[in-house]
Formats: sequence, C-alpha cells, structure tokens
Amino acid sequence: MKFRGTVTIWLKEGIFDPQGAAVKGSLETMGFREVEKVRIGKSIVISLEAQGVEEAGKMLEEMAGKLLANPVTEAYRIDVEEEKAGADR
Amino acid sequence: MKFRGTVTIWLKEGIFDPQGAAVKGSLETMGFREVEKVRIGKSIVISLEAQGVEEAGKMLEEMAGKLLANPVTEAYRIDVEEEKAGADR
Amino acid sequence: MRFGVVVFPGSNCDTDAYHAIKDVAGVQCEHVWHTTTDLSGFDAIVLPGGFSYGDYLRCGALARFSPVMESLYGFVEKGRLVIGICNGFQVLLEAGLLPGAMLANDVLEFRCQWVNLKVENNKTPFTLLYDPGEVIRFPIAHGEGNYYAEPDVLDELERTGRVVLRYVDGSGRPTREANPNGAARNIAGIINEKGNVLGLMPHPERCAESILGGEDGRRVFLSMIKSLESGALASR
Amino acid sequence: MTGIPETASWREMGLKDKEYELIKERLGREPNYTELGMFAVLWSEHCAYKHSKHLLRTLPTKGARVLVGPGENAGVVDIGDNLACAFKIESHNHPSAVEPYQGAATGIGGIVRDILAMGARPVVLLDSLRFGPPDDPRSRFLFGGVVSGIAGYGNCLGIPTVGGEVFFARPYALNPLVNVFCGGIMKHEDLHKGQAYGVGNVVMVVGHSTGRDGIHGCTFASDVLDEDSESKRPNVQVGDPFMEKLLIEACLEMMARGAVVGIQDMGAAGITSSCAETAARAGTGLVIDVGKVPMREEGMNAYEVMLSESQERMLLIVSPQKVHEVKSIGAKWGLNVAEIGRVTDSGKLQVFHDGVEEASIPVSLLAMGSPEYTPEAREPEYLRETRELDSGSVRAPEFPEMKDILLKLLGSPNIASKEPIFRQYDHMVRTDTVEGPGQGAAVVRVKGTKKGLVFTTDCNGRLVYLNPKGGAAWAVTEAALNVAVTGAKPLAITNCLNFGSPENPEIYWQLKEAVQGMAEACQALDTPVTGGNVSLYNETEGEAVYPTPIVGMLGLCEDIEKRITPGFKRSGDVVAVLGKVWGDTRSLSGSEYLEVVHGMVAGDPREPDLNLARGIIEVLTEGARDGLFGSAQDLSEGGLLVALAESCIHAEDGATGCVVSPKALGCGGREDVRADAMLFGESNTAVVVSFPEDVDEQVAALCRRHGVPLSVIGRVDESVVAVETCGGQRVLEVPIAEIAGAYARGLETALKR
Ligand SMILES: Nc1ncnc2c1ncn2[C@@H]1O[C@H](COP(=O)(O)OP(=O)(O)O)[C@@H](O)[C@H]1O
Ligand SMILES: [Mg+2]
Repeated sequence: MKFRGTVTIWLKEGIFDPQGAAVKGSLETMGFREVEKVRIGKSIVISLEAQGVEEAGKMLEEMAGKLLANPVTEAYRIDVEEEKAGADR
Repeated sequence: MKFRGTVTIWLKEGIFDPQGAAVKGSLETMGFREVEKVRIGKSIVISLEAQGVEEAGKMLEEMAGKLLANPVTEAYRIDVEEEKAGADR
Repeated sequence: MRFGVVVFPGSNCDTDAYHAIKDVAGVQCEHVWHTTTDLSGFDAIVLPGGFSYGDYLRCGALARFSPVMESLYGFVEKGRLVIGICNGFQVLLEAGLLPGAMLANDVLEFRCQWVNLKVENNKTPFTLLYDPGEVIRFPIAHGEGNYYAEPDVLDELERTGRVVLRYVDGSGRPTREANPNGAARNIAGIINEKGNVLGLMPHPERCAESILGGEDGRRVFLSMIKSLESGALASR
Repeated sequence: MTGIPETASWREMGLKDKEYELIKERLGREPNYTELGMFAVLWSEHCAYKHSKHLLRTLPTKGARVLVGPGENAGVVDIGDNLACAFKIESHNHPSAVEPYQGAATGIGGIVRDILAMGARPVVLLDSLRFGPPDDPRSRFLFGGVVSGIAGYGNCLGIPTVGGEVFFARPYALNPLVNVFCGGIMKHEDLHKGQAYGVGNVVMVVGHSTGRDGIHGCTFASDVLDEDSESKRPNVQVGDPFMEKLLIEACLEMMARGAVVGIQDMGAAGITSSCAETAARAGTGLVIDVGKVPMREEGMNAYEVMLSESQERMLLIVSPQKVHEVKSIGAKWGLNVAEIGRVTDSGKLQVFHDGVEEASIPVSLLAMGSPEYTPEAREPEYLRETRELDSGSVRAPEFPEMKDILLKLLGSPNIASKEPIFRQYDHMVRTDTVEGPGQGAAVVRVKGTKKGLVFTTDCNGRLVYLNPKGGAAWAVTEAALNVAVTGAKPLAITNCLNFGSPENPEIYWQLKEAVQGMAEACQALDTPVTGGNVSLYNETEGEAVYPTPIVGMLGLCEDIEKRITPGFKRSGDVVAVLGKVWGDTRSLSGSEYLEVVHGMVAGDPREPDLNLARGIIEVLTEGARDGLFGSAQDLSEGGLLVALAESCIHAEDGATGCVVSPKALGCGGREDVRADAMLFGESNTAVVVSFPEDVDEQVAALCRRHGVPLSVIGRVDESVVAVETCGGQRVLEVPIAEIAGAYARGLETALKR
C-alpha cells in the first residue's frame, strides 16, 4: 500500500525564529496589524510503500528522529494518510 | 477571537525540487528504499486576531497570495483553526 | 606527522585547508575521500568548509551518515586531533561530537566578512600559540553560524573553558554589534571535553598568508603541529 | 515520423512565417512537430544571433594571446607559464525578471558550465546587475531575489564572487539585467572544445536527469516581456548547485584522464543545441536515442526531451574505449551518466524514440542555417533633445553647497558601497582573492606563480543611452582603466549586449553604434573580444532598457606583490591626475551629479580619448613595475571629487584625507571651466594617483614619455577632503567620517526607503 506522510518541523518553543519575526514585520508593514506571531517550519511530504499505516508511521518516525529534524533545536509532528491513486497536489 | 492559520507552501507540480531529491537520496542511503518521492515545503503558522474564522481565512489568503508564496513557482494551502488558550506547540 | 583533510562531495574549502597545512604550515597533508573508513595513518583530521552534501536539509545533517564519520568517532576516542571549520563545525555538531546546534544567521543572510575574535582559551592544542585573551582577525563565510545550545549547556561550556573563540569588537568586548550571526554568547568556536575536537565557524585557512589580508589563522595549524610534536596528546 | 504541424504552431514557437518557409525549402519537406520545435529554439535570437551576427563580425577578435576566440563556449587567453584563462559573460535577464532567485541562480550555473566546457576549472564569478530605482517595491523584490540567488548558487559551488557592479535607473524597472561572468584557469594542454569528432564515438549525458522544465526557455528569452510573462511558468528552471559542484569535479576528472573527445554544456535549448553545435563544429552527424536519456518525469516525448532546459547537464563525446572510465568517474561523484547516441558521418542530427525516427535534420541547417537580419537603423528622436545640454539650465552650485552634493553623491546607490551585496557572496573561498569586491577590479592570484589575474565588469548605460558609440567605447575604456589602476595590463574582453527590440529602428541604431564604439575602443586598447552574449528584447510595452553593452575584462598582473590599490598610503604623498579633466559643461553630460542633483539625464557625453587612455595604461603598468605609485583610482561615476573621496575611504590609517586645488588642472583663465564640472564631471579620461614626493621627477618623466598630461593637484592629508581655489582659499572641507558614513550607508538606506 502507498502512504503519504507529512513531517512538519518547527523550531522548539523558546528558540528565537528570526525568519518568522521578519515575516511578521513585513506583514505588519503590509497593514496586517492583527498578526501576533509567525513561526516558520518545514513541511516534508514523503510518499512511501508500507504494509499498513502503522508500519508507515514507524518508518516516518525513524526518518524524522534520525535525519529530518535536529533534536537540539527542532520539534516535529507526523501525519500519515493512505495515498489515493491519482491524487496529487 | 484568536485564530491559528497554517499556510503550507510547496513548489508547483512540474517544478524540480532539488531539496526533496537530495533528502530522498539520503533516506535511500540510510536504507529506506520504500521512499518513492520527497517534496519539501514550508509550513508557516500565523497567530492572529479576527472576528471569525471567515475573516481570518480571508486575511491569510491575502497574506499568502501577496507575500508568503511566490505565485510563479509555488502553490499553497491554508488551514485555520480557533486558537485554544494555552495550547501551544 | 600527517594531516588529513576530509573531502565530502560538496566540500569546497578542502583545497584551501590542504594548501594552508601543506604549503604554508609545511607538514604532510592528504585529502581523505568521504568513503574512507581507515584513518589510522593520520595524526590530525580537518573537516573543511563547504556544503558537504548540498546541505539542503540542514547544514551537516547528511554528512553525518558518511562512512568516514564512523571511523572518526574512534579517531576522536584515541585522542587524535580533529578540527571542524565552518561546515566542518556543523558536521561535528550534527554528529554529536560537540554539543549544540546551528541556526540560520539572525540577519537571515549569508555573511562573508572579516570578524574580530577573542582567544578565550589558549590552553588547547589548537590555540597554544596565541596569547590569552588575544584579539585576532579571521574571515567568516556562512549562512548558518548562529550557535545554539540550552542555557545549562552554555554555562557548562563557559565554566569548563570550552568556549575557545568569541566574536568581539576591536577592543575585545563581546558586543551585540560584533556578533555577525546571533550566536549564543557570541560563541565562534568550542572544544570538546577531552580537548581534542575543535569546531569553529571562522576560517583560519583563509588568513594564513599576509597576501590574503591577514595571517592570524596560521597559528591554529602551527599550534596543532606543535602540540602533536610535543606528544602532549599521546601521553594523555 | 509523427506529428503534423498545426498551421500556426511555428508562430507560437516564435518562428516567423518567412523562417518557416525557409525551413521547408532547405529541408525539402514539412518539418514535423519535434523538428519544428528544434528549429524554433536554435533559430531563436538567443541562440542564432539573427540580428547581431553581422555586427559582431566587426569586432576585433585576434591577438597574440588569444588561444580561442568567439564561437566556442568561452574565449581562452594565454597568461604565460603554460597557463590560460577561459572567461565569458552571459545574460539571464528574462528568467530573472520572472523569478529573480532562480533566474539568477541558473544564470550562474550556465556560465560556469561554459567555462568548464573549455576544460578550465572555474575560479571566479562576477555579477553585473541593473535594476529600477531602489525605492520601487518591484525593483527591491527583484534586487533581493537576484542577489540571494547568486549567493545561494555561487557560494555552494565554492567559486568566489570577486566583483561586479550594480546600477539603478528607471528604464530597468520592468526589465532588470542580470549578467554573470565566470573565469577559469587551465594548463594549455587541458583545452577542450565542444566538437563531436570521430565517427563511432559515443554521445553521453552526464549530470541531472531531464525533466519538463524550461522548455522553450530561449524562445522566451528572445521575446519582449508582457503581462503573460509571469504565467510562463514552465520556463522557470530550478538550480541545484550541489549537483553542479559534482558535475564540475566529475567533468574535470574525466578530462584530466583524457577520456573526453568533446564536451559542451547544455544551456539554452538543451540537448538539441548541444548536439547540433558539437556536430556542426566538427562537420559530423549524431544519432541519438531519446529513450536513453535519464528522465525525471514519466511519459516524456521526444519533443520534450530535446527541448528541455533542465539544469546541470553536460554533453560528452567519448571514444568507446573510455566509456567505462567515464561511467566510473560519474559513479564516484554520484552522477547519472548515460550513453545516448553515436557520432556519425551523416551530417544530420537524427533523433529516435522507441525505434521511431522523430527528427532528422542537417546539423549545419540547424546550427548555422538561420537567416540573418539587417534591420533598418534610425537615429533616435530622443537624442535631439538630450544632446542639447544648455549650461544655463544647470545652475552652478556655490561652494558651500558642494559638501552636501558630495555626500549626496557618495550616498547615491550607484556610487555608495556595494557591501550589502557582496557580503552575501563568498568572495574568499579558494584563498586566491587578493583584492576582492569593494574597491575596484578584483585581483586573484595564480598559485605557483607570481602572477595575478584581474577581472572587472563595466558599463554605464546612461552614457550609452546619450551617446551609444561613445558610451560603448567608455565601457571598454573604463574596464581597461579599472584593470590598469591595479598595475595590470588589460588583455582581452568578453561582452554582453543588452538592448531592447532590434526590430525597432531606433534600438537597432543604438546597437549598431554601440558595437562600432566597442570595436574601435578594443582595437585602440589592444583588447580583443574573445566571446560574449547578446540579449535583445529587453523591453516591456515599448519601454526599453538603457542600451547596456557590458564589458567583462581580463587583465594580467605580472607581479602580484607590486599591485596598486585605490587607497592613499602615506600622509604627505603627492596627489595628481593622469590624463585630462575637462571641467566644462559638456563633461557633466550623463553624469550621476546631473541626475541626482539636477534631476536630468541629458547631454552629449564626449567619447573617451583612446590614445590618452592607452598612454595612461602604459604609465600605470610601468609605474607599478617600478613601484612608483602609492595609489591609483580611475574617474567614473561622480567624477574627480568622488574618486578622491574613495581613495580616502580605502586609505591606510593616517592617510585618510587630502587637500586639493584644481587650479593645476587649468582653471585659471579658462572661461568654460566651472567648479561643479571640474569636481563632478564624468566623461574624463583620467586617473587619480598618489606617490611619494621623491619620485616626482620619475613620474613626470614617465608621463612625458607616454604623452600623458600629469597635473599635481594636492597632498594626502590626515582626515578631511578639502578643496582650495586658485587663490589658495579653502572653499570646501568635508570630514572623512561623514564621507565614509555616507558611502557606507547609502545603498542600505536607499533600499529601506
Ligand atoms: N553586484 C556586485 N557584486 C559584487 N561586487 C560588486 C557588485 N557591485 C559592485 N561591486 C564591487 O564594489 C566595488 C565598487 O564597484 P564600482 O563602483 O562599480 O567600481 P568601479 O567604479 O571601480 O568599477 C567593486 O570592487 C565591485 O567589484
Ligand atoms: Mg564602475
């Protein structure tokens, strides 16, 4: 079966995110004064073959823990869904 | 009311994603042969004040269209949810 | 005495380090391809600057999985010298040979410029030819040199004299303006507990000859040579 | 054969009806769709130089040091010691207007592969940029994207970006110019060419897989920008600098092992142009199988594979015995290496896919058969107005105003420090950058010799606009003087001709005049043209860019320890001008002063005095050899006072000021001389130098020998720039701190406004 996993990675709370701050600044100059906070993360979409959703999740967890995120500075979340044939963004 | 919008941005289909290709390569060398495709995008989380979910969505749409995404190369998706007090990643 | 300069496919300061060690400092030096697994013939290893594997995910993240890194752990165990410059520093952090991590420069730009550094600890094999507290000039060239570690880790580094180099102004003060990338406590270079692995963002190999605008960097390599000659490490 | 062309498809592909007829006639039949696509890209202006070829032929290309002139991927010049330098400049204007980061990044990728294709290791990059005013948001966006794109790509390659230029002016607002220059070094015997020799030899592709990106990119580059340009999404190519780095190392290793018969980068028009050009140069043919090309997307057809402009690919011609070696080197660097065809004696490029012949075209017809156009040329209307610069209309400022004027000029984005740009570029990697960006031409040492290579790019489009012939000659002269003030000898140039649509007679006239001016200057200064690039159709809705013939020059410094730098060295040194400062209203033509202070782009700039420039170059190179000069700085934007200020800004501690009295330049008695023209006029063939008093006589003798006027104008002093009148009265005094501040902050301030 084919799965699509999304690993979303952010800087941990408490670590200053200069890029987020810069975007917040530009949004403010554009007139969006309602913005309170901006954080910028990575979204890594991985299509993979696995026996079931659990196995897919386990593999993604390992990829994220070992390679995709740096545990010192980053936190991540994993979402898995079965890939519908032909569906593609 | 406070809302948390997530703007997820990818390179449009058909545009080569060297970052994704490089990560796919490393996942393979690490032994993950089941990976078929990797695409890397940005996930921008914006906390903002708005009257309701619709207004929040409209504002986010404008931010994404005008600043956050590059319309020439990128496509985006917007998700909005009400921010629960104290909930924070 | 033999130095080895590791060559990852995307290294681009490998020949510069090689030149500084072999032609300027005048000791034997060889390139070490990243698939090499035997480092036994070397006394010191340089992880040079560059973009090891393109660094598309995070600087140094992919290099950690290369074969040469496996043998580097043993090399470090044995007390031999390892210096990671710029991208090499990032690789050492990702590999866990030094504590902490690198974030993007707070200016959100790549920065290539000269900086002033203070030698905070000259009792290391990499800095023994500098005066204590000496202010020196090195170039930097990086987009991610914003050193980060948890406060207790930073305190521990400070307490044990493991902050070796710090960004300072001309008179030696670690001011905000003197910090080119937002690094915690203006940290530019740190050493491991054992004292044989140094990571630094500035490039000593780019300032080893006066024609390049300064030669403060040469003493890093000369210090390493001197400490290897004196066998100080072997006897540890 | 598959696919019958639809009636209008050649037009959509950018071919004219006449051209389609010509193709049919020469082919003896209707081309099919794939063939038509191949013709469309190779016969595009970008690839075929339809409107410029006959003009380019008038440029001097021969010289004792020229090893390879125009026609190959890059020019190659002998630098002695059995070494040679390959160098070339290339435009990426259209892609950068649409997607600035990737446009600029892939521009770097392309020019680097051109140098690599000659067998040289690429060792320096320069960037020559033009944008609209920095207070315009679109221009700022383009500027930010372009600069970070160059940084992102170049830094990763480990090739230092050692210099360049940037100029901001309204006509570039919708059509920015992004020209990138690369230089490489090789031994003479390492020279390679893009030639497909040897029937039976194997055709290989190395590097990235081929995708659907950038199909018809060069047709796009040969079109005017319009509202649709933003939606021309398939033309956006994404650069992968890491792949390029691998490609450089792998190809150099393959060539060093003698495994490569011919090599060519895949730039515009991808496989089609690289195959057609290599075969045409060798007088051979090629047969290739599209199915063997590594593809990154499924279901690509022959048309798409042949026209793809996927980046980071090279075409190799390899003898069958060496195929294995080439593959193993590719594997070492983790690259795709595929055999896609053979060299034949058919004189044709034959393309097969799944056993079906998809195209069969004589290579000479494809690569060299496009028509040439000599359109009508007409002197532009606007010149009638701009030439009339009435001195009465420019109010002469009083001396007390001059301080503000000087600070304003130093802070003008066109003059101010470009550090906000070049600090983003790694300009020190390779540890050969002896003089990097920031104060003049770049000086790069050649390890193992005493030599240095000197690189600069120059062109003031405003001067070219006002006087196309003179302005183009200025571009050459300024480059040559930039080289010479380091003490080096100018050797040769590459150029990039950035103009609007040649189908507009006025634009074509600009082009024609500019080429003539460039030719005359290159002839006079003995700097042959070894290659270049033409970028036309830089216009939007009839608004063309300033005509901008950018010159990239190579110079040779025989002894790098004896180089001269622009900063004053010792307090008390004599400050003098080599050459001639006119000091009259005409010399204000097209000056930064006239635009920034008086809001005018007008006048009829004088042409450079080429004989005088030649003499100045001799004086500087000889003077450098004998160690006479403490500093040298040529006059360009901002004129004499700005040149003096720059010599102060870049000075050694304790020598950061000067006191001058322009009387020695001849103000006494001449009525047409006015102070603002003397201090800020630009079309002067002149250089500011400083030297110790005790070599005064030697310098004077040297200048006499070369017929160069020498005017002592003052002294290096502590920390002000001061001007005294003929009567010795101090009329202007600006502290160096204010000068340095205005210069340092100008660009950043302008970008934030
Ligand atoms: N876009 C750029 N990239 C890199 N360096 C630049 C750029 N623009 C200007 N520079 C550098 O800034 C210095 C001043 O530029 P410019 O005023 O054009 O010099 P010059 O008048 O000597 O040609 C030069 O050293 C030049 O190489
Ligand atoms: Mg200039």
